[in-house]
Amino acid sequence: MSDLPGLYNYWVTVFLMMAGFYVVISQGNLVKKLVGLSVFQTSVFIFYISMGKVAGGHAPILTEGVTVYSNPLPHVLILTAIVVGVATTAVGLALVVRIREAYGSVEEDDIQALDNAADTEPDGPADSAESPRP
Amino acid sequence: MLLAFLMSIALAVIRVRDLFVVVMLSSVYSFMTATLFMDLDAVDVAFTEAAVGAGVTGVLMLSTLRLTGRWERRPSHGPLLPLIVVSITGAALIYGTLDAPLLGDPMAPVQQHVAPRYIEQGPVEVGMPNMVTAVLASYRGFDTFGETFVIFTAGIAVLLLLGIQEGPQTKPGRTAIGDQLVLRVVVKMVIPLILLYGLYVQFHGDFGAGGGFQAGVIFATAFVLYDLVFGEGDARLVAPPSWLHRLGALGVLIYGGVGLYSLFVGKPFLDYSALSHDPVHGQHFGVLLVELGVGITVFSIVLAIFYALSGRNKAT
Amino acid sequence: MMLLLEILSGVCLLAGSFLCITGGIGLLRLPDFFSRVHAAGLTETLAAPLLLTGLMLQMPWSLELLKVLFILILVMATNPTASHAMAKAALHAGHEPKLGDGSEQGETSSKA
Amino acid sequence: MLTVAILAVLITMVLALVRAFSGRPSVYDRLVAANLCGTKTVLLIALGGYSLQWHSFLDIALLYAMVNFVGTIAVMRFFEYSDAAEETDTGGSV
Repeated sequence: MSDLPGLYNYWVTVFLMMAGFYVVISQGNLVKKLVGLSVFQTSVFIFYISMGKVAGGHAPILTEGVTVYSNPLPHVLILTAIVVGVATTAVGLALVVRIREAYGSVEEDDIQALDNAADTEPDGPADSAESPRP
Repeated sequence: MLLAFLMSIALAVIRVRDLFVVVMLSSVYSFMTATLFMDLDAVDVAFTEAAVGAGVTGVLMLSTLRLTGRWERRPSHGPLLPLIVVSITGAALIYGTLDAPLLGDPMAPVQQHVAPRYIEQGPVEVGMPNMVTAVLASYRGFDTFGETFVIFTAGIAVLLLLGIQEGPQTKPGRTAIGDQLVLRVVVKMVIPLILLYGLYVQFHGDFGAGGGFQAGVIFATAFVLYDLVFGEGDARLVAPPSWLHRLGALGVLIYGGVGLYSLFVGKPFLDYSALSHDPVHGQHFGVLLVELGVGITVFSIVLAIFYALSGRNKAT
Repeated sequence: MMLLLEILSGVCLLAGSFLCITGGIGLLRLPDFFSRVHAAGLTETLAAPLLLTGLMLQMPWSLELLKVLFILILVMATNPTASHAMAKAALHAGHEPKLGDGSEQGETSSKA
Repeated sequence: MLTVAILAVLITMVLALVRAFSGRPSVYDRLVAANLCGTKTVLLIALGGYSLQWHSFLDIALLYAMVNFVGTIAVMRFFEYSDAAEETDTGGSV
């Protein structure tokens, strides 16, 4: 499938990127935002890797009888980016856990409402007893 | 075909509100991505994506969900405004791609600049068949050092945020899943295989796909599996958190120490030719050490993050 | 000899493909969770080794062959375990298997 | 023959994905479907890699088989946790 020439790979990348972006800006749940962020991240990875592809090329591992290799540089960048990505995601998750403990919710709206309430009355917010969706 | 799968999974991720399902779908998604990477010749990247995206990220997200709750509320505002923003951005980006080089074009600007040197000289200068490892550890050793450090910092940040839980917090084997005899036996059988495979990946990285990043993640996966099935207490006895923190620092130290050694000998920082009389031999040795450092760091940091997330009790 | 190998591998691959699709259809069409697990788990456990054996019969003798063997063993060990554990977990979580008492009762899979 | 097998695997993946998306009636169905999808990916890589001459595809397939197992176990374990949690503190704010 990668033998077809064209730009469709980039278009799919853009689609995925926008899907992740949409999740990040439209959804209120912080964990879901992180999932959206990782979808976004993955689209960037796909973009880099598609740029490094050479038609008819082989994986950049020296093999006998192969002269055309794909570009190893994007691979290196993305390889480290993936692992760094998981580390940063973990930091995000830790922040979410702390937010959950401090505010009792991981929904953006609740957090904002609690912040506003805290601004008006300094006693601090009461428990935001939002019953979970069944 | 794969791209269609990817798109549909992305759509489903947007729609579904059960966050558990979202995480499951995203791990299927990352399997697909990894297959796509295989198809685009990026063997090492596929390796990393499979180990990280499907394994570790999923497990970390699940242990967060355990703490934060499973259901997402319906967003309070309508989807129209974000949709407009997204479509405008997407249209702009697609317009931008129209000038981009075609997929697989060997004359594209990306292929012209540095890559040919790596491809032609890499195997000669560094002396290992896997160019990705050569570029990763030798030519771009500084970058990789920085990235190892980022991982280390991220681990420290998570530990600062969540606190260090010393010792077992829960009784071993309290989950119902741990009572399943078949599962316990098979897991006991599989874990040595995973560890062995991790070692293979670590030291075979010069010749085939693999390297320190992947091996560290695979090692951590084995311990995570042990923890999942046998309960938190048991895994913590095998790999105590305090050791992990020291190991994480040790990995970075090994990497930095290699660089400093070459500095002492009178060569530039991280110039592995200093390690031996024969430059190629020295390169080989240096890459091996550096990958070892990276592997140790990644393993211990990933496992420490997992402990920190999973050991925390649910807030009331 | 080569012809024999070809035929054998072809048979393995075809049987594997058949089982594979059967499992997929079963997963989609069967009425309750436990029968779906059985469809997925059983066919998968036979289809994967068949396909891999077919592949092994085609490959030249090398280290790669041993790796396929390794995958085969791993798949055969983990797959039934995962199915078993899933079924047990579902039972634990309160899913009741739909017992056949002659009449077609309860929901059928609405997905066509 | 390999092509037939690859096509069969792809079709099965589509079927499994449909089940995973519809996800009726329970999450366990999705879990089975996701597991099936993972195994099919292993097969796809093994078969496709051989026919397309990818480099060191078997390492990847092996890794997939392991990670798939771990992922399934993880999801199951956390399902269990969440059920237990919902039983004990249903009144808590989640």
